[in-house]
Amino acid sequence: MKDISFSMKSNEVVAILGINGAGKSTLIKCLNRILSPKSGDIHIRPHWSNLKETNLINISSLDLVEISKTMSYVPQNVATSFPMDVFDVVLLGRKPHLSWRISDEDRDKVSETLRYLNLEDFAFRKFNQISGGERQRVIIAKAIAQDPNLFLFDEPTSDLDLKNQIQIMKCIRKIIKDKNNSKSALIAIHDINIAAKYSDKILLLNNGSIMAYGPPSQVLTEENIAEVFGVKCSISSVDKHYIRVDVDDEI
Amino acid sequence: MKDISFSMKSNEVVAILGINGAGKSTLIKCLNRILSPKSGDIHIRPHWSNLKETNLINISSLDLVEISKTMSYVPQNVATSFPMDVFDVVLLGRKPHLSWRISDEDRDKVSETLRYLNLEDFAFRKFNQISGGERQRVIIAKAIAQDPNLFLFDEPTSDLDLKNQIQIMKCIRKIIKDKNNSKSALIAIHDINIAAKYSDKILLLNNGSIMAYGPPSQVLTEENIAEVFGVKCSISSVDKHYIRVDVDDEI
Amino acid sequence: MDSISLQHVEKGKYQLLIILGLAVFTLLSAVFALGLGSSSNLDMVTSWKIVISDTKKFFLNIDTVADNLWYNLTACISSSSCEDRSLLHGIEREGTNIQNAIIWDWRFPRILTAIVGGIALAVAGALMQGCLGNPLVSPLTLGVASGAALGAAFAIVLGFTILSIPELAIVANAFFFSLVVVTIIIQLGKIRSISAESYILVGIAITFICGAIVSTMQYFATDAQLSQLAHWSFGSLSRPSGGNVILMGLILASLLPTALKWSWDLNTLSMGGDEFAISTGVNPSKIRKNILIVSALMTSIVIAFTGLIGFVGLAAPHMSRLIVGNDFRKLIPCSGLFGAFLMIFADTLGRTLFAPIVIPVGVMLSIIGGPFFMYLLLRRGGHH
Amino acid sequence: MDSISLQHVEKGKYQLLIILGLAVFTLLSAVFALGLGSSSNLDMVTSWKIVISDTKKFFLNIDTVADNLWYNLTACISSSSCEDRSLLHGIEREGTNIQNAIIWDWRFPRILTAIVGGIALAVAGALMQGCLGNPLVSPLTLGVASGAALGAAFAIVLGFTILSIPELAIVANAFFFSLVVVTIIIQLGKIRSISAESYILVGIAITFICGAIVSTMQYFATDAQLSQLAHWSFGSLSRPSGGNVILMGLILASLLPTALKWSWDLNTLSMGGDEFAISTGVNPSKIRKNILIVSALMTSIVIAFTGLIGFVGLAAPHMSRLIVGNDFRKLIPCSGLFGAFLMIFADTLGRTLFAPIVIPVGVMLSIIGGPFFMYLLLRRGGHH
Amino acid sequence: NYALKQNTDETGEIIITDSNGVKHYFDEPPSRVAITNTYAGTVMRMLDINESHIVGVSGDFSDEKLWPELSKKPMIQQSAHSEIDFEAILDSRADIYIVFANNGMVDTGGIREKLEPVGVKVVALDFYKYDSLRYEIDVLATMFGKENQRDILFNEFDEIESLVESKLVSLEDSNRPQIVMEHHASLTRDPVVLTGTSQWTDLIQRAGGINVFEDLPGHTTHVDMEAILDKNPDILMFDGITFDIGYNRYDDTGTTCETHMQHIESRSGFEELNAIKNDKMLVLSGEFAGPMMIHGLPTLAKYLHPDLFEDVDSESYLDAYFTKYHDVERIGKFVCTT
Ligand SMILES: Nc1ncnc2c1ncn2[C@@H]1O[C@H](COP(=O)(O)OP(=O)(O)OP(=O)(O)O)[C@@H](O)[C@H]1O
Ligand SMILES: Nc1ncnc2c1ncn2[C@@H]1O[C@H](COP(=O)(O)OP(=O)(O)OP(=O)(O)O)[C@@H](O)[C@H]1O
Ligand SMILES: [Mg+2]
Ligand SMILES: [Mg+2]
Repeated sequence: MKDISFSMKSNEVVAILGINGAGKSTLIKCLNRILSPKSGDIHIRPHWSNLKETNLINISSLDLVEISKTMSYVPQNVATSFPMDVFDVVLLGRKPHLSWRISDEDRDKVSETLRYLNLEDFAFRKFNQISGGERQRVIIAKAIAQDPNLFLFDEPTSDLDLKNQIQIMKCIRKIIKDKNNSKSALIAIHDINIAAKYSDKILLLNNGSIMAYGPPSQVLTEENIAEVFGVKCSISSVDKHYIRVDVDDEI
Repeated sequence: MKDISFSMKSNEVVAILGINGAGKSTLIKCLNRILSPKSGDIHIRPHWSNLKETNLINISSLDLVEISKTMSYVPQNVATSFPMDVFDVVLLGRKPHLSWRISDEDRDKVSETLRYLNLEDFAFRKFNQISGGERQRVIIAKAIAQDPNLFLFDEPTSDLDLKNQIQIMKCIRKIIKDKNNSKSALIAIHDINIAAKYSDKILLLNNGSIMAYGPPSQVLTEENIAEVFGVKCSISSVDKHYIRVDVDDEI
Repeated sequence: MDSISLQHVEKGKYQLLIILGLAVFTLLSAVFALGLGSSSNLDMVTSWKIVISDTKKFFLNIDTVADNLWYNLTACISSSSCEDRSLLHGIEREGTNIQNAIIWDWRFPRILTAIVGGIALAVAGALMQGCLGNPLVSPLTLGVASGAALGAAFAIVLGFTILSIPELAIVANAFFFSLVVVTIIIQLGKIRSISAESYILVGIAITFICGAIVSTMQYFATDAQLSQLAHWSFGSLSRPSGGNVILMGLILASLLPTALKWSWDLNTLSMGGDEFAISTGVNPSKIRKNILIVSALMTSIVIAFTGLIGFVGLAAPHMSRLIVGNDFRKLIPCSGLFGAFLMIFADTLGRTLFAPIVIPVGVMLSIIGGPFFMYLLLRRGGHH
Repeated sequence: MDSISLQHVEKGKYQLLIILGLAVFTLLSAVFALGLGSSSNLDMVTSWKIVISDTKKFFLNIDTVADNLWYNLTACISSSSCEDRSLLHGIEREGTNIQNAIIWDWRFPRILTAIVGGIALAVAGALMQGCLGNPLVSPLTLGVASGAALGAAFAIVLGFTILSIPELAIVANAFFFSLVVVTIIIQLGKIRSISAESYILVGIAITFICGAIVSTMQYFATDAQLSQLAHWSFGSLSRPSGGNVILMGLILASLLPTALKWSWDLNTLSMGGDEFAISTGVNPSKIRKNILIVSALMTSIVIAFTGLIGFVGLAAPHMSRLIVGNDFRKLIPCSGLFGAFLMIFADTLGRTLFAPIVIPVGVMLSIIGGPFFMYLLLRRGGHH
Repeated sequence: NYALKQNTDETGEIIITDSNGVKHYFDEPPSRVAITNTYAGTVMRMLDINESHIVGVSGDFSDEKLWPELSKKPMIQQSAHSEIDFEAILDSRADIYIVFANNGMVDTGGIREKLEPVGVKVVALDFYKYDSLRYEIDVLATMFGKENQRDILFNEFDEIESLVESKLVSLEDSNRPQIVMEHHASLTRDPVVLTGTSQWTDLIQRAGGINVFEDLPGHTTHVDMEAILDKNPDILMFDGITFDIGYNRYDDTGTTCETHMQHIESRSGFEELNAIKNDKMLVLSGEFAGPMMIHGLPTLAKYLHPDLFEDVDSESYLDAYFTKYHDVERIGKFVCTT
């Protein structure tokens, strides 16, 4: 992958689309310093800081705690057999912000997030004893409790049922769109309709570089989709923000 | 969960739908003896055997090798850091069938499956060094190479891109529909449209029991979906086999 | 506050109560142990009388105590023939000289060593098992023990010492070499990769290399040297003097808060592995390195004085886990207290049960701790 | 055949070649070692001449050999004063009696023990590390060593033996008790839960309990018994006679195919854990149990004769992994061959380097193997 | 061949230097002594030191036949080698504590560090090394003012030694038997032989033999079986503690020695050795390596050179040792031969 460069504004949700192996996860992990690029550097100019426009920060110069205060990450899979209370898992999201004691505010922030994602009943269940979709939501709750400026989600809706898919995406959107904060989200996702419905911009990766970047209606054209994914589809506009992609490839 | 009972015919694809935590994974794992029920037993009457109709087999009386010859399982997540060649992972699917030596037929069966799922290029890559979607396909390939009578898939299309979702589902259908064999598949899945499009029957779980079981067009009614998932949707019939569910809950 | 938060606070309080209870219990057993011994003219009541009266006098005459301490320090530095004064020198005492010596010079440092050693080894064990994610790790694996043995061998066989005070030469060598060996392991482990397994493998290799060097030295050692080496490595709580153990205690006390603070990071690491940790602001390689260094420090300061005591560091964390669960915020303090309690109990039983026969603390720990560990394991297994 | 299949076959052939190469190399070093020793009237050329001529005679006079063997067996059963005949009894030999004794009665069993012991311990190590998923596991953890020590202590201190032949009493006890202890561990491990960690924890507890029993017995032991016990546990290849080692070899040979067959199951387990294994027809709890039993058998039959040799079982599998990778189909045979080679090399060097002094094989293994292990670790680390 | 370095200065102060080179000062002979090993007890008897001075002993003195009084004294620890209960020593109010100086199982330095500060003098004496035996006896004699007894004792030593020496003066080197002395534990592993620094080598030399492995390092060492075959020794010797022989011990089953020797004989290739051909295998009990070593010298010498010592009644020296010093009849078995 080479010469990827794009800009996100605050209060914006950006979806990354691309085929399997396109490098979506890799891109997200590089931003997060989970991976370091073999060659080359990654620079960011955070929209949430008040640095001058021209100032680029090299990711590898940042401290991990620093990064985790400003970015939170939901991985594609979390497998664990460690029996930890769901409440404590979400509380881990507060970790970058505390030095020693857990304050009541932290606890309340966690409780609030749990309620927000309808996880009240699971608060004192063990994380390794809940279902796949429940885990996914707990990890998302942890990411939200982390209160970052940039959310990095790798397939947040996989494993979620119909209703939870919608609710989670709505929650995320609501948090991002809150004008009091300058937050944004970068979401790697395969469900093209969810991407179209809930994101402001779409980053379409193809062959290791950006093929298109812009609002869904511009990026998700029949030609682009055919070129990237190799499927035929029809696109219909549902209302002015929202298009729907229907894959036509017959049974 | 209690008193679940349903019958599948051979050459049939059955999708299990239900909310997060409905017990889809649990049901599949019980069939597979990964989990044993705390109380009660699980009986099957395999459509592939020539037992009399009235003969029920208690799962817990079966040997695991026996089970693995007749059922293959794709779990919701496979996390591993074990560096194994993709070819060898798929070859593990042949394990229940061999006693000592790997025969050329086994190898060819693996190669064929890899080609079938477009995984030729990955054959000698390490399993822990490929992307999430690629892994998912390798595990599916392993399940296919296992050549069972009953496929158990837990979210086979999560992590797959548009094209691969279609291809995998088509491949599975093709294998099942081959009248020379008596195979069937049980698929836990959240994507309601894929379920509708590629399955013959749908098993809708709600509150620990079967709410509805039958062809998609019968089960996927607006009322059922509203009751189970709590979302409003509109259902349109695309052609005689195939209905489409559109979630209407607005942004 | 939110009702869920309140529930969480409640749970936390309950856990704190357990920990406090364990602490009080450990303290009580220490006081009890102070009154037990094989001496025939010093029963438990007399012992406690002396302890109480001396403690009172210590605090009432704190200026005299300070004077004596000052005298000890200055005299010891200025002249080589430094004769330590007791801290209550010049104050009339309750017990006879022998009684005072038994209580304050034998039992007191011994019990204090049990407490400090138990806490240090068990906490180090919990930390290392956590950060390497391996239930077979103990503070004595990964080079600390073999480094200490190497240091002792250097001092005893080759006469190479880094500190010239004869009483402390072996101890200082053992301490210093175990840190050096651990540093080497950490450096080499990092070259290879930062995974836990990498540290373990390098640790195995270095342990064998140290063992080979020690064996080679033993070939050139005299009988006396061999016996000294064997005796050094044999675990016993009777060696450190009161001064030594207070020093050990201070070092331990300065390291414990860090150790407790790491419970968050260990929880994160155990929960979701390296990737999850990084995204939560925990640097796995840094944490592993720091934990290894601190546990090595804690362990080597203890074993340099006491020799090798294996049970506490390996089993106390597992036993605590079976009692209070996996959460490191509880696990670390509980392991420490549990380790201290086990050590006091085993050592006191060992020196009083068949007095004047002393059963070594390591043997006693296995005799008491082994079956108890088994009981805990199977009890849990029952309703699992 | 499909082109992908062909590629797979090619890869397999290459690996087989490596394994065969290692096997030939090990065999050659065994032959070379047969010619080395401290004896002043037996140089290498003479040794080989005797070896070749005797081997020839063995096969040319196979009927006489069979007669002698038959005589040994019948005479030994019918009369208590059984005097073994040499197998070439009645045939004119090349070397003098002493030369023949040195080569066939001392060097040959010793080298054979090195091979059999090396293979058994290394294969057992690879199996156990695989099935418990823990790099710190060795065949001596999990009760085998402590069981053997317990058996030896019973025989030496209490005089309780399960076999009344005096030369084999301790050996038989060690063998039997280590199996008993492992069985207990497996049974208790299953009660708790079938996870690998459960076996490890129960193993730790039982090890401490056995250690406590042995220590207690030591308290009632005489000096002679103590030193006999210490010497028993000391690793050496000189103990087994030719007959013993051939018996060991036969047992090992009967277990090896099973071990090799498990490589599939171990691959499955390591690949995706218990769930994945079950869905591939591998029963994790059964496999773990069987592997533990077979490795315990392999290990205890060896250490009952040789005493404790730790390096091979722990490090040889890791070293092989660094050379041939993680795939158990290659790892298990490679570990075995590598273990055998290491043992021959270390033992031969140990008995010839400073002849007539014998450097214990355990020490020599650490001296040679430790740095080599380190080299392999860091070499890999370089381009990682 | 020994130098008496102890002295009593003008003021009457006694100054001694123990085997660890530590100096001790006494105003008068100590009256409260704690001892833990029987060698020290034996030497005290040899010097006629009153046993009532002993206020604490270890469990090693439990044989009531040999130690009728001491076995009833307060016990302060289990054995000479076991961990020390400092409270019990303090409780006995001993002035000095006599301990091994260089024994493989005793941490003399550690004990000294603990006991010296509370006023218990730790005197380190071995009594089982030929080179230091007289020196150590002298230390004890000086400490208790038993110089006269010492001189008598040393005269007796000199007599025995000069008797043996005189018989051996004309001995050709080629007539000195080549001896391999194995450590008792050889049964279980690679043979372990006793080397030059072992007290046994001194005894063998004095008795007119050659320890073929005396140049090897260490006290005991593992050797290759080939090496023993290669050396073809005239005599195979074994130290005795495995065999349950010694004072008041008879090798109860009567077979330990015999089984052991049969086992050695059956080693492959050993039938070719001179020692086996001529039936020359010898086991000596543990006493021979203690303070009895000089009285035992004639026994060993007679075994090595039966012709030269034909007229010497070696048994009488052993008898004398027990009747004279321990005041008991010599009972038990002390030597096994083929
Ligand atoms: N190990 C466990 N121990 C106890 N309860 C569990 C365990 N795993 C899952 N559960 C509970 O059992 C119920 C069914 O879980 P299951 O995993 O079968 O759900 P699912 O239908 O697969 O959900 P999803 O769509 O989220 O994967 C859930 O309520 C879950 O919380
Ligand atoms: N650990 C690794 N080592 C080497 N190559 C890797 C590794 N992980 C992934 N790759 C390769 O890098 C490429 C990008 O992988 P990445 O995981 O970023 O894909 P992705 O876009 O997230 O795909 P998916 O939709 O399947 O999750 C793929 O071709 C993959 O095979
Ligand atoms: Mg991905
Ligand atoms: Mg599920």
